[in-house]
Amino acid sequence: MGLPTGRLAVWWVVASEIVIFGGILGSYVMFRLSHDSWAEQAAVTNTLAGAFNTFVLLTSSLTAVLAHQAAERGDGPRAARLLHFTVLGGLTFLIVKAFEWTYEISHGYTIGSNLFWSFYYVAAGLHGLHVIVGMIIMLFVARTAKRNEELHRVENIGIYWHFVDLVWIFLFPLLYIAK
Amino acid sequence: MAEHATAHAHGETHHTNYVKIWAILLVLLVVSVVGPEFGIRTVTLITAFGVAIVKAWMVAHYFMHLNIEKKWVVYIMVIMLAFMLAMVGGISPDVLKHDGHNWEKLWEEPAPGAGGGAH
Amino acid sequence: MPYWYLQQASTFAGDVDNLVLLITVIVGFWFLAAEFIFFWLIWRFRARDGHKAAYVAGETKREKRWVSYPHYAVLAFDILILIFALRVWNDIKISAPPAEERIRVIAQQWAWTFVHAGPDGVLDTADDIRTVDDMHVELDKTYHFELHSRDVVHSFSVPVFRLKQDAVPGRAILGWFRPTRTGEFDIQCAEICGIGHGLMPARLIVRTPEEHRAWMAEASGMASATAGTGLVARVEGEGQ
Amino acid sequence: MSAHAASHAEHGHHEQGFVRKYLLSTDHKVIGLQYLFTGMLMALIGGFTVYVFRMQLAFPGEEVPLWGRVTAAQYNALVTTHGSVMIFWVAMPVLIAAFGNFLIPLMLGCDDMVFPRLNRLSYQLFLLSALILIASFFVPGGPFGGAWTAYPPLSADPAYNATPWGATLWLIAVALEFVAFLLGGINFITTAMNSRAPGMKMFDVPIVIWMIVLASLVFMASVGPLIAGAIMLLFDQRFGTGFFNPATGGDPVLWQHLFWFFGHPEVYVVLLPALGIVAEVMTTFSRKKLFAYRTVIFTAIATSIISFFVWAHHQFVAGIDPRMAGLFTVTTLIISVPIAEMMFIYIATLYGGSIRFTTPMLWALAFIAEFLIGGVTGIYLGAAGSDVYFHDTYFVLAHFHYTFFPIAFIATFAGLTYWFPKMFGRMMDERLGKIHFWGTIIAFNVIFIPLFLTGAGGDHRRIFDYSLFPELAGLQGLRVLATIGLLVLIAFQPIFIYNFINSMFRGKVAGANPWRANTLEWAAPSPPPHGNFPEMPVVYRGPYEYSVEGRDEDYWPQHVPPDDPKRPAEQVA
Repeated sequence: MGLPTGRLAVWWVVASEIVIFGGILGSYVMFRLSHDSWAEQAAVTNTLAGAFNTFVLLTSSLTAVLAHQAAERGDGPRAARLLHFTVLGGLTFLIVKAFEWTYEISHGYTIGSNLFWSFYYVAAGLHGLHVIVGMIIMLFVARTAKRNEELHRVENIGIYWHFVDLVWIFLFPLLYIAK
Repeated sequence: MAEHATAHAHGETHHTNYVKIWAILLVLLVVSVVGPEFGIRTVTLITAFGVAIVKAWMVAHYFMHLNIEKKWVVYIMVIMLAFMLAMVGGISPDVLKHDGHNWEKLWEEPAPGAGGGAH
Repeated sequence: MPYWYLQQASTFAGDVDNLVLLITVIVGFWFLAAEFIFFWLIWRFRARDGHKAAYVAGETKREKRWVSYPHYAVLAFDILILIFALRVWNDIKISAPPAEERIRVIAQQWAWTFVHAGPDGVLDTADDIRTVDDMHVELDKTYHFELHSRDVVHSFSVPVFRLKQDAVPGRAILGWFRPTRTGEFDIQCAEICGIGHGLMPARLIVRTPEEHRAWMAEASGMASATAGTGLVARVEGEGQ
Repeated sequence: MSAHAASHAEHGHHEQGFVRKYLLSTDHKVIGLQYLFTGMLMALIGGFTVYVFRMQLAFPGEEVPLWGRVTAAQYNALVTTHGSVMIFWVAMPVLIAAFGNFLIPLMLGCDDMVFPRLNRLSYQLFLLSALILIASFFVPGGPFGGAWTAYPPLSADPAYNATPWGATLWLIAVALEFVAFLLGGINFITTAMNSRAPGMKMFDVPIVIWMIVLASLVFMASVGPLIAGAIMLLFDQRFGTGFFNPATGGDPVLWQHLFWFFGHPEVYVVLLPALGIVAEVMTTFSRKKLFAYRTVIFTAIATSIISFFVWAHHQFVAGIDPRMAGLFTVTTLIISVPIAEMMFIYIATLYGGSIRFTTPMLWALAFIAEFLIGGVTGIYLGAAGSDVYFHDTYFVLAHFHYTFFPIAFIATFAGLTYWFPKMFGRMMDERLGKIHFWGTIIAFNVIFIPLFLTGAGGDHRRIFDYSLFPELAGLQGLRVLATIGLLVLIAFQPIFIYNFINSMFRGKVAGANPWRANTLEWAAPSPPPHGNFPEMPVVYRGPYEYSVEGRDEDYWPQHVPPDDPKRPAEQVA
């Protein structure tokens, strides 16, 4: 069908991830619209931390796409460098998340406090898991890219990373902004 | 020219200015954070979710290269989303609503556990 | 057919059975026709010496007729079944006649509690009669029932009424029935609800108005005696 | 295709040990057989559980040989295990994974899946999930007993289900199994899209491959919400959340929707590969071109799409809004149109054929005959008005066994007996095969026709002892009859197992193409070596060119060049 095999497979991964996140976010939206009181809970979340994390992920997406551009030009080492930046972005994201969660849990907003917090931790946790997986794969891809090998993988992991970014773009308003 | 072997099948080089896209995304991010500060429900919805959709579209379009990807890839993704919308549409009469024809939910809104009830 | 085995004891039991009969006639005909043609083809085109199979692609309109016409017929009969099925469904679950009396059914692991309106015919008054595992109703009286569950999903199933409705915790679900036959019938739980799912039978007792009044008089006297016992008291606390 | 050359070089030159060759292999054929044997072993577990609880139903309270007295908790656990095992660990691995892995590269004319190591990972995850499920039998509280649908709050709270560990392990096993099949599905789809032999166009792909790929797509698009739901249920069970608990504002009906949004398409996930197998077998042994090949594919696609919009017919009386139930009745009856058309096409394929009653053909024909019963009884349940009565009775049970048994067993036997020569290079014994066929088919009908009647008579499902229901005492004779049918059915299975194992080592040696069939797998030697084809085949025509006019041979393999019409397939291989 005219697509390189690796990229084709990544698109199918993305397709199956869409329905997984669709299931959990769809459930969240339905509950959210039927529980007005969740607005008060959502007010507790730190919008600035969420916004900063959005910024971090958007920036890491930029480096991922620039890495792809470099790979297309055949510049493996540059692609690897940019991928490392992307991993750094993922790491920053996770660290900010860790601080947020520590703060919230220490103030008693745990996963069992209320359904809003259950969704908050489960949805963001599932997303965080995808960030971690993406980072690990990206380190492998960067290692081969550095040697100018398997450069098509740079694009494939990029597509996955952008998808993770996309999920966060929706999680951010759903969990942080709507109050 | 070797890199073109790994580039897209159609061999078209694209000149999207990624940094510009990124800058626009950041502006949109600021809009989505500032918008809800006015406290007007409609403005909040548009700035939070309308802008999120625009951001998502931009990331998918330019960063994931759906603009130059095979069209059917876009269709697959749209179909997956459409299935999810259909699912939510089929579920919401039961889950989203508090009562319906011949049934109602009995639970009271649990008292907001400010500070959490877990201790 | 259900009525080979089970009496019809509610106004809509006959409608359900008629729908079943209609479906049986329609799909039965098509099923037998399909199986007959199928076995005839198998017999007719069995391998014989000197016979070579024909080359039929089935791509031309003329050939496709053989499958497209029957499938238009399937569509047409589907619509016919649909009309009757939705009418029966509407009668049972959507539009109920006005209630003459209300009854509350509370399911829990693994018993049924029935709150009858009592002599005054109004629920949630002092003379309500609570019974465990038997439901007492009057012949030819339209009841609206209110279904609750205290723990897991149960299902209130009265085969002679052809009635079934899941009891979902956290929801009150309304339904109706109008008994048309006196006697004692069985009520089952139709949704797996834990270890005692099979041990959750209840009895439905339909009486004539006079007998029903006599039962109420007797039960009202007993109600004060049983009010303090464990199960009823527990349900009492949560019933509303 | 450079990956192909690389894998050749990698595997060609050294002898592998048993573990490397059979347990850690990345060869699609070995992985396919791993799935097959795992599925068959799980079928023994599923079969044993049904034996125990059917015995309990026929002779309540008596000691069941090999088990003992059945308690209510055990009964629920046995029913749950039977349902989950037969669907998730037998039908899915055998129909999709075993046949998919074995057939896709062979029938597409390539040397392996595009991601062999992903394929191996998929099997290992699947094996792990099976082991976790089996482990749940030995934890405190015993295995999960809340039915394969696992409705919360029963499944969410140990206070209700009394199986604190069993419920969690069951859930983890099912979720892992889903992930395994997602990985496998991505591999299948990608392989079918990118690795076809030169010359093989979209409409030259055999129906069974189309069906497996479509099934993988349906699975992929439907399972996501349930994976999300399983995560939520897991947190409900173990981490104190209340997604499905009304006391905290959750909703048990949400799980039912998420489950059936997957659960109904799942029926088609296993049905489509079964239909594909039947198409291959029927065309080969009636020496006929498949009637309206493209229409089969279009009806399969239509069925797949509609299957996403019918799920709530499992919940008509589950407390959903009754007006929505009306809507879902309409969609449910509509889905009968493409499926009926497909059945008509299969029947029409026989017209003008020259039918050979080999064992695989008998199974394939039996599939159509029996599946029709399952199909038409579905109308009673899809029509909301009659489902009020039939819901959760034995009528439902008999209906879906008339669909699932043909899918998971009849079609599987058709496929196994048909591709056995390709898998092991030897023929199965025809006489034993036919004895096994008639014993199984007759016994199968003896089991389930009585259960239609007990269902119509008011027997509800999952009740471990009917002696508490005096009205239902008259149905005991039918229950005993069904159990006798089951015992007969089980008694006939050792014949198959003996035939299978014996033929593996002592069967008549089969050539490359014993059935004189057209598709590419028959161009490879039997059994195919690592890399499948000595020389990669090129495709010249569609897969069902049987009895083409003007040719001596009544078959015309896909890879035989048109300029040499008389060359039989054996010489190529």
